[in-house]
Amino acid sequence: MAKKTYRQAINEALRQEMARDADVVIIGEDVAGGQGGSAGVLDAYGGVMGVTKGLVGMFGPERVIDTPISESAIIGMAVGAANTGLRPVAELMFVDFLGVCFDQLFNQAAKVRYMFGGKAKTPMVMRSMIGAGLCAAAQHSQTLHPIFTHVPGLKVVMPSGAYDAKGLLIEAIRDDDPVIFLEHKALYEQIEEVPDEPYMIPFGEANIILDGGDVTVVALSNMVHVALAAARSVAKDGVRAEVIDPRTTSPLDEDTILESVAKTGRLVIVDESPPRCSLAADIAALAVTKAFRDLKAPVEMITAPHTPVPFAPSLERLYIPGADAVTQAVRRVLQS
Amino acid sequence: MAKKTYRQAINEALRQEMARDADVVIIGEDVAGGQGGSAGVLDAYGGVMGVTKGLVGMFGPERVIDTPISESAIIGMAVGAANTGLRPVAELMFVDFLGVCFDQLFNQAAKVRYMFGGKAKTPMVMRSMIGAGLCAAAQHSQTLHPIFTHVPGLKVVMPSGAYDAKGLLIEAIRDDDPVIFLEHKALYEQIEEVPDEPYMIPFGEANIILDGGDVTVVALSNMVHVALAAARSVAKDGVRAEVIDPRTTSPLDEDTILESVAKTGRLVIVDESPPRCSLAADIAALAVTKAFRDLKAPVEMITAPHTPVPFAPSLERLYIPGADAVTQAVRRVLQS
Amino acid sequence: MQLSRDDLKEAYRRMRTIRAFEERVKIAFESGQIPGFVHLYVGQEAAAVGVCLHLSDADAIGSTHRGHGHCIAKGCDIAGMMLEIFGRQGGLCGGKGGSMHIADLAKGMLGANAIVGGNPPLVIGAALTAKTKRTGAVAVSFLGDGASNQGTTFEAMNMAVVLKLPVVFVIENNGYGEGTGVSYAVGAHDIAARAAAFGMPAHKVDGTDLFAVHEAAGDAVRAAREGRGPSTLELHCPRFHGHFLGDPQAYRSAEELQTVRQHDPLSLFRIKVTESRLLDSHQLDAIDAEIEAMIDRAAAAAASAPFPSPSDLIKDVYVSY
Amino acid sequence: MQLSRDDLKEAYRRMRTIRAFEERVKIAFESGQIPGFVHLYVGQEAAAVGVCLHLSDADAIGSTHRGHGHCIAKGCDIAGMMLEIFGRQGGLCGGKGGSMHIADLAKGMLGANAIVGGNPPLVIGAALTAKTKRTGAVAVSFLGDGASNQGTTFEAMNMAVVLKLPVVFVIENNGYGEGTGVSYAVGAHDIAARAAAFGMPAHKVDGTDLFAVHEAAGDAVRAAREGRGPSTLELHCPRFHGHFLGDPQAYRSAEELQTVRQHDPLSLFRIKVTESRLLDSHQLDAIDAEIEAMIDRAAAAAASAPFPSPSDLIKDVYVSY
Ligand SMILES: Cc1ncc(C[n+]2csc(CCOP(=O)(O)OP(=O)(O)O)c2C)c(N)n1
Ligand SMILES: Cc1ncc(C[n+]2csc(CCOP(=O)(O)OP(=O)(O)O)c2C)c(N)n1
Ligand SMILES: [Mg+2]
Ligand SMILES: [Mg+2]
Repeated sequence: MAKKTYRQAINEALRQEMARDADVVIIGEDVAGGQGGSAGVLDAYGGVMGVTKGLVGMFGPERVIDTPISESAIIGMAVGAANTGLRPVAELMFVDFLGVCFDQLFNQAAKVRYMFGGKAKTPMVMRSMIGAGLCAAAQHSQTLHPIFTHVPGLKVVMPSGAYDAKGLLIEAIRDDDPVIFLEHKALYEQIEEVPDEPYMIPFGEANIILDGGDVTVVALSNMVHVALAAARSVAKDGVRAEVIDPRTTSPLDEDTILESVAKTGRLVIVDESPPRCSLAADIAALAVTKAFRDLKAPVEMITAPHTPVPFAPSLERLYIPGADAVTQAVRRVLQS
Repeated sequence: MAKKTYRQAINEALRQEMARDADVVIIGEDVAGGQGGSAGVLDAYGGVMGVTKGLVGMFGPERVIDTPISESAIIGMAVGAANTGLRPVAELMFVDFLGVCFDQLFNQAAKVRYMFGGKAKTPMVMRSMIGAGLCAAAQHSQTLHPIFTHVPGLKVVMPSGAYDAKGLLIEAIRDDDPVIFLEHKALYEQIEEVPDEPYMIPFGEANIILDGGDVTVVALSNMVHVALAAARSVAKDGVRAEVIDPRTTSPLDEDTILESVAKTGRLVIVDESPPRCSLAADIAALAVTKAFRDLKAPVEMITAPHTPVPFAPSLERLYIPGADAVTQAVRRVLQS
Repeated sequence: MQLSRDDLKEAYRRMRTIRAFEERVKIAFESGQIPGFVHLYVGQEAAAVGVCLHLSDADAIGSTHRGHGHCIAKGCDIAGMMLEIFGRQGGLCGGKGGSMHIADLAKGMLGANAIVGGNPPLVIGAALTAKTKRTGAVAVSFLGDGASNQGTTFEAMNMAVVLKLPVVFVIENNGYGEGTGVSYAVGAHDIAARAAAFGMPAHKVDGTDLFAVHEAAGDAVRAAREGRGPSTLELHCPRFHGHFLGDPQAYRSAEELQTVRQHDPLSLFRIKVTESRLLDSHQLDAIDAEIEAMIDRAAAAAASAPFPSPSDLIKDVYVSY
Repeated sequence: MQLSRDDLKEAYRRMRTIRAFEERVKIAFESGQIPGFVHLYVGQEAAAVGVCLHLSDADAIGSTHRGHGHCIAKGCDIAGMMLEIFGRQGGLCGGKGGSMHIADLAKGMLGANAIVGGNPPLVIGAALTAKTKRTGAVAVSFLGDGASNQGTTFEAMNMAVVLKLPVVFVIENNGYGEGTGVSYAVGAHDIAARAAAFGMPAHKVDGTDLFAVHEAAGDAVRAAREGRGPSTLELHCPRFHGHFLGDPQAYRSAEELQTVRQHDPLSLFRIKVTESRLLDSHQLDAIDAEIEAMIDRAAAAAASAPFPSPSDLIKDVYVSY
């Protein structure tokens, strides 16, 4: 087993699945790069973050398909291709671009199976990049996972590290439903042990990253690392936090969260999106509807504020939920 | 004071505001109707539900602007016009069409003020039609208010009756921020006393429709009527439900809800959208984060299921939260 | 491409089926048997049929809110369609889709679509499958003049040209998008020329003339099948009825409505084939009678079929969850 | 429209300011002083300036991720821009927008826009304001060749024609959208013709030639102002640098990069005005020096300005909430 970055893990999952199944194709802007360029080479980008680098060389431009800047056509094409026999992996470069292609996801991909009485399936993956941290400002730093999670018919995956990224992406590609696979842009350099061979991580199974009996901390994607930092910090005071990474928000592993809350009676949720109708609210609602008698203290939601993402680093740092805020929330629920 | 339908109340608000302020224009598909038709008449539709009927005759086609079927251009044009001195009321015929114009709302309208450091404003209203009940199936029956509510920078209004519709729409038109005004298609024939003169209902002020000390029931838009039916039904058993209609989801009148929960200790939320990352979850989260000590029972969320909206009337009836389900939830929280 | 006598009978059979189906749907809707919104295809029969005669089940089509005609032309089961529109068990989509969402993927019918401009991106996806798997199949996007102004349509056209996909865009110009005339909504007043500017052959054809449609579609489908990329057909074929059932059509003059009826694709077809003695009236009348009976049976069966059962509500959201 | 000597000086001043600004931004970015993404406008100066010379503060423009040039051409404050790009207090947007979201509505600069194809719908809105209020103002949408494939752009073009809005679409064809060539991404290989098919005049112009741009833009702006509706200009103006700062440009050949430098709009301008003796080198050199000093001051001020204060985080989401 070798150490690999999150980027490499995703690349490897794509490579192995494309080698295994000729129906897997990649569609997106500059997923190869260089089409129509004067240098006459492809793979000039391999995705704007280099995630699909090398794949066009292995599988050719008919399977690593560069497109014009037309996201509705990109995503819709993936949906229609999935309905008719391919297993496309479409890339929405930044999740913030959702607004120019949302119909093809929420009214088409998510609904065809139900509307057609179970007679269609849409085995596609939409990979996209989420999150703040690179000062990319309001239109390139959102997470938007609550919007996807709200939509029945979509599955939503948010890997927090390289190991999960590979296993969840292979699962996503082999899954017969439309899967939104959200990669956090601050995680591409994250390194973990990642097996060379293909493996799958089932959806709806949370990862208990840290065992603990005093307080339950639920976090996804990059926030898992914030939660862990907070857990380490309170550990110095002898507080044992249980850190749970649901890994997928739809389906959500309610049982693992509820079992933990049954044990700890205390729940802190860390979520990078703004708070209203958010995943943090969703999990808080889960607790108060299904684990009310277990709760010993108010649930705490540590989220971004109800604002767009600011550009200036001094503000962006404040926007992103931080370990200090989580630490304080943990202390509050313990004192309560 | 005369009795007017929800449709008439909205029409009257538009008419009075257009008469008062020459900067108010209406933009949308068939908001007049008949442009380019062989009959050579306008006002052939007055909106697909007749809500804008008569306005083109009063204000002319330069202020009641029919458009091609190009929602991104419609909404974006309203945003740009609002940034430069008009107060447009754009119509998205069904809220389900959000997917083809979402960018102009969530990345442009909602964010310009913040991104530009407070140096721009976007005094526009997007009117749209929500909800199930007419067997319009999966792509014409959604509510989607949780998506709007999630987005910082938008205000979201959901009138439950004719009186509120007029007052909230006038407020929306005079408001300097982008307002999403959601009309429930099952309510257009709803009748209430509506004053002839213009009046405004401020955002973020809930309406306590029914006073009661036993249980708090929060509902919006068409669900208010479902909640009231349930309240009447439990009243027979001597249960006094407090029915709260927040009227706007963003801003949300947290205080009124929290005060009621402080009094009743019991909370039932009725919401027509699917449950995940929904407004029901949002309000449940509000209770468990800010009123935990007041709660005496688990919060109950009565929502649509995590499915698209089915076509068949037998299924659509089951999809929409009903008074029976709310009644049972009220009983459960009282027994708990 | 010549049409044999059998082809002609088949063409007429499909057109007549559409007509009879729609007329029955109208009656059923007006008597309260059909819930929701219904958009009739009457007047446009030659468009769907003229195109679909070139297609097999392996080829895909994408359709619109006005989709009954496309379904029938593509071979969807009539009884299943009627059940679906009535919202009953046994409907092509189990009663969960309704008029605006009929689909039958086994027949290559990718679905009606209630989002104007919703299908072109999906249809180029079907074309991508054909191209990638080298199946020789083609994909056809049926859309309206109104839909031709939707950004998704333009994107799909450009994408199809860039990737040289085997696709045909069939724009049925019936004069209106709801109550707005095409002469207002299409700034350039020329839909075909706009499509051509995206880099593909594009032709205007009389969409009420089965023969003209068939010939033009033959060329376009052949080009797609042979790897020569996409094309567009703009078919002129006014609708007889309102936008949806219940539309009073205040935007159309009495004269226009009269003229429209003079271009009835079925009458025009009947005159052509009988005058040229390719088919005789008896043959056509026999087809009419046969279809009438079939539609009767379908409507009666639909009216008495059970509604979906409560357990269907939460079924088939996902393959697995 | 003739350019007076003063006009020429002004044109040069703006182009030179853009060039100097961008070169300074590049240095600052590479030394780590500027966070986020930065897209340089170098090579395209004549486009923004040639168009904006026709505009006053009452006219509106919409811009893109590559927006510094448009801001400067439209008269935005240089110090405020630099502060903004550095993410500092006193920036045009208080440090909350950054390079991809600079705006100054008082100058008619509606904002850079980080969504490709995001501005055309907004810009037709500004044009609608002008038309409705009869202000005589025009609105200009600057966009790239890549953005010309976005559905929002097509919709805005059609809408502008339908409503006869006073708008000019200026498509800066710099050869690439990120690492994808326009010859691949635009199926028809002809952006102007595609725009023309929407029903408006559309012309291709050498975007490195200030005089050519100025003349073509003059016609288009005049038509808009006089109520004759929209037009499109496709300006050819290759970018000197990569898509964003840090782009190794593997997709461009060494030859191409060399040729591009031979079409430097500033050098071309200098040669033309000096050879024709409209201006002399000393005058131009003096402008260069003056601008260099101004940029020095702006960059130094930006580098030492305070960052926004924590309380700014939650300010200005709404006018009232
Ligand atoms: C995105 C979207 N916008 C608007 C509508 C409402 N709508 C339904 S059909 C229609 C008119 C469509 O016109 P056209 O494409 O010409 O098709 P036709 O009805 O004439 O067959 C409109 C506006 C919709 N369903 N989807
Ligand atoms: C909707 C959307 N899609 C993709 C991107 C990513 N992106 C940013 S700039 C760019 C290329 C734009 O090309 P062009 O319009 O030619 O402008 P240029 O960069 O050449 O100035 C892309 C793909 C984006 N910002 N927004
Ligand atoms: Mg039409
Ligand atoms: Mg470009």
